[in-house]
Amino acid sequence: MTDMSVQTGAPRRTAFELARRYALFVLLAIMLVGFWWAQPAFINSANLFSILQAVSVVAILGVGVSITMSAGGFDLSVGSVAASSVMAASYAMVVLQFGAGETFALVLLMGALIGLANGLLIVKVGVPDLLATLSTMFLLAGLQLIPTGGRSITAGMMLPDGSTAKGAYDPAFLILGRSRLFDIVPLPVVVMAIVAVLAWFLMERTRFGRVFYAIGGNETAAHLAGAPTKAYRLWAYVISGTLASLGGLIIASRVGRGDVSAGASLLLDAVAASLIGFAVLDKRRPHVLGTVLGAIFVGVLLNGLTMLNAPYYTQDFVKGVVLVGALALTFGLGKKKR
Amino acid sequence: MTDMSVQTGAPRRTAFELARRYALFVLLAIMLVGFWWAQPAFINSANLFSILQAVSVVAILGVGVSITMSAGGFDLSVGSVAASSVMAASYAMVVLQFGAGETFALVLLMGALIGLANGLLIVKVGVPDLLATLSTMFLLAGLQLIPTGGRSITAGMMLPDGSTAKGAYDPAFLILGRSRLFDIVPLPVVVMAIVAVLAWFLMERTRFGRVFYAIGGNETAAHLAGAPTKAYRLWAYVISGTLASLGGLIIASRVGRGDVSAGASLLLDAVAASLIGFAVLDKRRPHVLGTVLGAIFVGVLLNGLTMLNAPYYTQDFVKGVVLVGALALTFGLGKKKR
Amino acid sequence: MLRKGLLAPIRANRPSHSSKAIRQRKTSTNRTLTALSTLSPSSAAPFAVAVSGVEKAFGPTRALAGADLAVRPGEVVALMGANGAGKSTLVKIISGSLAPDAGTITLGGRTVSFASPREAKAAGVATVHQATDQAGAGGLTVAENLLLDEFCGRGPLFVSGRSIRKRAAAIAAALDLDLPLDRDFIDLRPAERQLIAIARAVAAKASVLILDEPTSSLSTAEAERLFTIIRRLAASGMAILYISHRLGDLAAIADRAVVLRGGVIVGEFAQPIDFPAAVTAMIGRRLEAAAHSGEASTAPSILSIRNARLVPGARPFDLDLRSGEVVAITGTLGSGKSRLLRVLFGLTQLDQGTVTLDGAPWLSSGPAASIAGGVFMVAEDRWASSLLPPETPGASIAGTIALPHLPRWFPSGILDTMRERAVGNDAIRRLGIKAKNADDTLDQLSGGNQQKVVLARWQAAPCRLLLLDEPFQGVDVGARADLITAIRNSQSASATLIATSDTEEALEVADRILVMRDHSLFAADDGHGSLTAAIGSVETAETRTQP
Amino acid sequence: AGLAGAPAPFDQGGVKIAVVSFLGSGDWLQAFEAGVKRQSDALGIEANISQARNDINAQRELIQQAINLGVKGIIINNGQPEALKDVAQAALDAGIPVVAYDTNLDNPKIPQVEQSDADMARLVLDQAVKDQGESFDGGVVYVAGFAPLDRRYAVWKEFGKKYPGIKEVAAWGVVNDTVAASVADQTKAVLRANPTISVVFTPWDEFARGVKLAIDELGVADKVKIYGVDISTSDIQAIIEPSSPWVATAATNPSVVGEASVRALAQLIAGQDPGHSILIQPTLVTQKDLLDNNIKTIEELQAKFPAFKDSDAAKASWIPEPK
Ligand SMILES: Nc1ncnc2c1ncn2[C@@H]1O[C@H](COP(=O)(O)OP(=O)(O)OP(=O)(O)O)[C@@H](O)[C@H]1O
Ligand SMILES: Nc1ncnc2c1ncn2[C@@H]1O[C@H](COP(=O)(O)OP(=O)(O)OP(=O)(O)O)[C@@H](O)[C@H]1O
Ligand SMILES: [Mg+2]
Ligand SMILES: [Mg+2]
Repeated sequence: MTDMSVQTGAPRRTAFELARRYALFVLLAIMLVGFWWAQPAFINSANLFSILQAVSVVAILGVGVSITMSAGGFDLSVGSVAASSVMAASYAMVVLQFGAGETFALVLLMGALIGLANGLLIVKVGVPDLLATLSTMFLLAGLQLIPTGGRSITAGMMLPDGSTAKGAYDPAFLILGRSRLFDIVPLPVVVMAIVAVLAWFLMERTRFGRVFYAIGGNETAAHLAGAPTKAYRLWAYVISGTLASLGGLIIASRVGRGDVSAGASLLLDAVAASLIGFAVLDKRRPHVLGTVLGAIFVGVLLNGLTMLNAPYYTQDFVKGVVLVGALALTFGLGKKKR
Repeated sequence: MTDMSVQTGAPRRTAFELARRYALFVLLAIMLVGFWWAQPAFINSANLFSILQAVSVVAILGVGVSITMSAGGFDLSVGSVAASSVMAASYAMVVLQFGAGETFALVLLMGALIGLANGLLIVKVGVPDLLATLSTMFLLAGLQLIPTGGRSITAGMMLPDGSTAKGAYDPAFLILGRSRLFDIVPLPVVVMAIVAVLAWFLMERTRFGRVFYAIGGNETAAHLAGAPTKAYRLWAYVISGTLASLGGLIIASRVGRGDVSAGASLLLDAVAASLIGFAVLDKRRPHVLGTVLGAIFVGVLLNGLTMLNAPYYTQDFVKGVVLVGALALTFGLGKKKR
Repeated sequence: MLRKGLLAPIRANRPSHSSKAIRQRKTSTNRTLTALSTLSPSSAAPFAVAVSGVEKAFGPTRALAGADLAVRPGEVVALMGANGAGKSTLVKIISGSLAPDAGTITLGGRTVSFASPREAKAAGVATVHQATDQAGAGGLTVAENLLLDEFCGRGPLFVSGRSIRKRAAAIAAALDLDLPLDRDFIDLRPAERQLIAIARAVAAKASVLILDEPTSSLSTAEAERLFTIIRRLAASGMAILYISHRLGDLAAIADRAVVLRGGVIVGEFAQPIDFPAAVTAMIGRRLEAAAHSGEASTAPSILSIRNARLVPGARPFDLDLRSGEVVAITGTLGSGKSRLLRVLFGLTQLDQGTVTLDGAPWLSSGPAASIAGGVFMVAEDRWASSLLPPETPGASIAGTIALPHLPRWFPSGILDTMRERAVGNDAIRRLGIKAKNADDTLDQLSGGNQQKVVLARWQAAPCRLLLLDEPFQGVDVGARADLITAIRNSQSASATLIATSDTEEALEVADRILVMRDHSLFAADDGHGSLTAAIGSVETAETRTQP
Repeated sequence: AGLAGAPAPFDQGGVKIAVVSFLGSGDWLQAFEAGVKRQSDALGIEANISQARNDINAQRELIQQAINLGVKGIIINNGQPEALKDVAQAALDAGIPVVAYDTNLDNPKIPQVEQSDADMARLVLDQAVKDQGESFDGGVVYVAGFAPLDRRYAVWKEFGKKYPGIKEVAAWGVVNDTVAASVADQTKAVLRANPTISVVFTPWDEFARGVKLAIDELGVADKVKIYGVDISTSDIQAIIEPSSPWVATAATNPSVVGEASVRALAQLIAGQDPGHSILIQPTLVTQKDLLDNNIKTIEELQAKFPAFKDSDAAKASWIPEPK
């Protein structure tokens, strides 16, 4: 069997393939330089960290979304889990007078449990992923408002029963959203980095990640190869729910009050980040690095445009145009022939 | 080959299977009776038509979504296509002083072209469906605001160049949204019915429909069987875009102005409708009848809850609970054992 | 019908078109069609289909390097070649789903160039592709799948459930197929999928019919039925190109055999076809008879099944597997072979009875438990059971092999891709998998090579009981012999249970052969029988199922 | 349970009205609805409260539904005239009186309750001129398409014309799930790019919170001041924080708006004329006021600013005070 075909050792990459792999990096670099040129204040480190801070929540939620996507699912509930977590954290401190630590634990637990509920609905009851998480989304959007009768939660608020809330945001809780490491790096950015590195390691460097992807690729095959597929899919949702509630904690600790929202735009931004991630490194699949880069990409764009005083409505448009451009570049370049 | 397997002529149905098939119908009936009992005004025909009118736009968009889903895609841009159509229709009449007919043609054409652009991005450039339509979504969200500088469009509005718009909504245009057939059936309901019947016929009674489903089931197989799969997928997006712009026209003719906020939640509602449709008749796939029924299901629920004076946040919650219940019932009952 | 052993001279019971002996050619780069036609001077009719100088490269891999081939109307041509020789690539080019890099295709004398399968279909080329996962679309019923070509082509515009059922039933009846018309295609077993693919191609009423390993999961009876149809179609003037690694199939129907190797035609064999020579041309060496004792084993029993009933109402049976033994189960389609294997692997339960493994009761809760307990299974449908989409991490040869062994190889959880690659490269070398390296994804491999990877996966770790369901689907005769030797050598301390619908294959690989019928096992020999006895037993079993 | 001495149908009790809001959530709406409930309870009215959640089409449906329900009167809270005129007319045709808050339905039969967004903006911007002088670099947070914001923004533009020294250096804004956080991110970028900005006008308290967050994070509270609109308990807390950049806000009391709307509708139902225009006067609240009076919540504000607590609008002798 030596005469079979001509073999070359390492895969040679054509220029097209290279361009496809790094298209988003190059675009990002162009954007950075362009904004710098147009507005020198753009490039100072404080602003760059502001950008990272601004995208941290979306990136964290996006990582969760991309993990569920890897396992062949889709978590539509991340936005409302994050929104509910903001309310839950506020409620815990302002109404129940919990401390920062307890609030943290409680909210993360809540996120994990919601993820578990999603997962059970999907793997045990057999509801399709999109459908199950969509229901959860609606359910949470309403549920989070019931304890306070639709009011947002702040210290001294009136409760539905007419009494006044006695608690307040624990100052220790606000550290997460408002302080900086070494006086430079905002803590949310540190959290995002930790989440990203851990998730990347899990998904790309451990056998668990391999199994997540295998399940997403062909669940039957993964099952026959001995993977406990149901447990993995459950875990994917638990991770996603926990990350979403972590995102909610960051929002709460930054804003310092429990604001009412359904989380729809958080969901879309998180999904956008993980979808843009498909194009990063030409992987054509969800992955952690791509998701984080996708979130940063959009963040840089929005920050730069705001600095250049572009009206808010052009921002969405430019976001769309740049997305289409980046995608056309990544996916269109040197496409495989039939 | 005679002993291959035991065949029965017509498939026999167990009680579980029957329950699964008609679970949503039964739930709907229970809801109708329950609301009737709690609030007799609920059941009068004017209110029932109000419900149908309220869901007509979501149902039309949902049909588009379900057709793209049948063909293995997903159209995230329907909401923003509808919203842009509201703006475009208003702009055409108020600023460009077009008549009702021209406006109609223009907006439907616009919808079809956006669908075409989506389709080309997907089948020609090779961008994943979700990604392409998400970009379009962002792009349109910004684009629709640019001609008027982010303002809503009303007769006599100031244009960005300082002049005043001379046109106004054509009264003929408003007929679509505001008049009734035989003084009973609101025209949007008629339009919804026509769209539903045509789409149902296309998808269930012509070979085109079967090819759409085949492509969704296994694109390679359909391609090998001789289907021009790319053309079909393109058409799915064109249909979806056109239907979305039709939905936008109905909204425009109802609200009589180009409102920036119109249609914000349409996407999620349309997706919800077609996902709930999965459970109808136990098809476990997107289908037209199910989508329309899904939209009506949610419409009845919301109308009834409003009549019973439930606070808005309990509405979302109840929507979520009923969804989860309906799904658990449909998918959980008599599940297939491995 | 009687099917002989692999190396026995095989002759079809039909008049031969040519009395010429073997003609072997080393290369065909400048071979012309006229030269080809000299092979069969008796028929001067124009070719129904002819390709010449066809080339196709996938990156650095040259799948076809100037292949020439021609089939006359009414002729059945067998296309032979080792795994990865380029057969399927040629099929895909003729059927319009791949574009050639060079070369011409003529159909009835007219040069054609198909831009899509649609055009090829319209021009009268019907194809059964090798991959059964592309035989139909899930979400549609069997009836709808039978009519898929009509839907996708120019069938009647309006359809209804009733009309579909009626027309589909007609198609199935024409081929004497008994298919569950209302079942979702996704729930079908590979054999049924294959039957649907065949039915669709035959119903297309084409002038050229290409069958790429159509019988790989069919049993002898179904294959025989297919041959009858093929003969009838050929008699009606259809040109048929038939690809198979089952030499018995080829012997039964081929008028002529063409051997492809390294992307070029290296040999042509007219009637009577000398298969041993063809195989030598195909794999580049002589094939030795696989030697195995067939003697009763006295080794300790590994698996014993007592009073087992697979499904309610079936006759209970016993089964013992001894260490080092290779036992084959054969039987018709749907007789329950796969079911037995699935039971042992923990995917379904016995209706009644006990299973003991190494003396302890064996009741697996699922694949994870089975694998941990040393019971491995190669499932029958590699596309559904083993292949991952190419963009998935772990879709490479190395990753595919490693997947079930990850917990054992990497107990800490951290992957060591070097180790995976080493195992992958070892498999490539050992099984002669035609691939650049262990990083190649499986979609780039030919069907037989994919199957070898799937087999290699379960040889990568020691086991107690190896369950192989149709393990040699699409694997060429040379590789099959290598694989069997490998199984015999490496599995000396374990038992192997093979479910195969191919009797020839069973005879070749097994120490013992059992026949499954109506979900019950019948011993083809009672511990001291010979292979001949086995054949006899198989045959009586088969005749008994077809009264 | 009728109301003794009240005109029909209130003497019988069991009057049902519908309150259809354009908004979907937020503290303003909550307070408005609380006011509606209080006054309704006092009058023995059963109020069916629904929200269109920023969807004008849904608002039409809800009004239509109220007509179907056969209520005795409808309060329309915000919304777009073009979308609502014909359904409002349909309600009148069905004999159901309508009161509109903050949306000009241009119908002599429909009394208008107004809080005058323009007055609010003017109040607070006058304060800005008083504090910062007639020339400064200003920024404004604004998103078009929300009627009250449009009206408040128009006043800002007016001020720009009136005082040539006041320049709009930048305008930004976004409305999404996390308005405060997102506006904070934008504001940081804007303030970095335009360090000369000393005044930010925020026509919505949600925006003000975002800007405050950004100013705090950048540590420029001594240089940039916020002039806002609206007030709530959490707004008060934000204003009275030590060295808070948010120095003044103008607002009406949403509860009072709700109460006055119900009173006006009750008069219509009873066949009386509340007048065509019912105006609720806004109040200017400065940081100094709050600190000096030690006000920490909206309730304390009401106690200490009687003008904020109540309005004489649409009162009648037979209408009891809300409890
Ligand atoms: N999509 C692809 N990308 C890369 N290489 C490919 C692709 N398809 C086929 N090849 C390569 O082309 C060669 C010929 O493959 P082909 O499928 O034609 O073989 P075959 O003769 O049908 O073999 P088998 O008997 O195993 O089915 C193989 O080396 C295979 O690896
Ligand atoms: N997915 C399925 N759904 C329903 N019935 C099935 C399914 N798979 C197998 N069966 C039934 O179980 C019986 C045994 O099938 P099994 O696959 O074990 O047979 P087999 O001997 O392996 O046949 P094959 O040659 O087709 O692989 C058949 O009667 C078949 O109809
Ligand atoms: Mg092949
Ligand atoms: Mg089988």
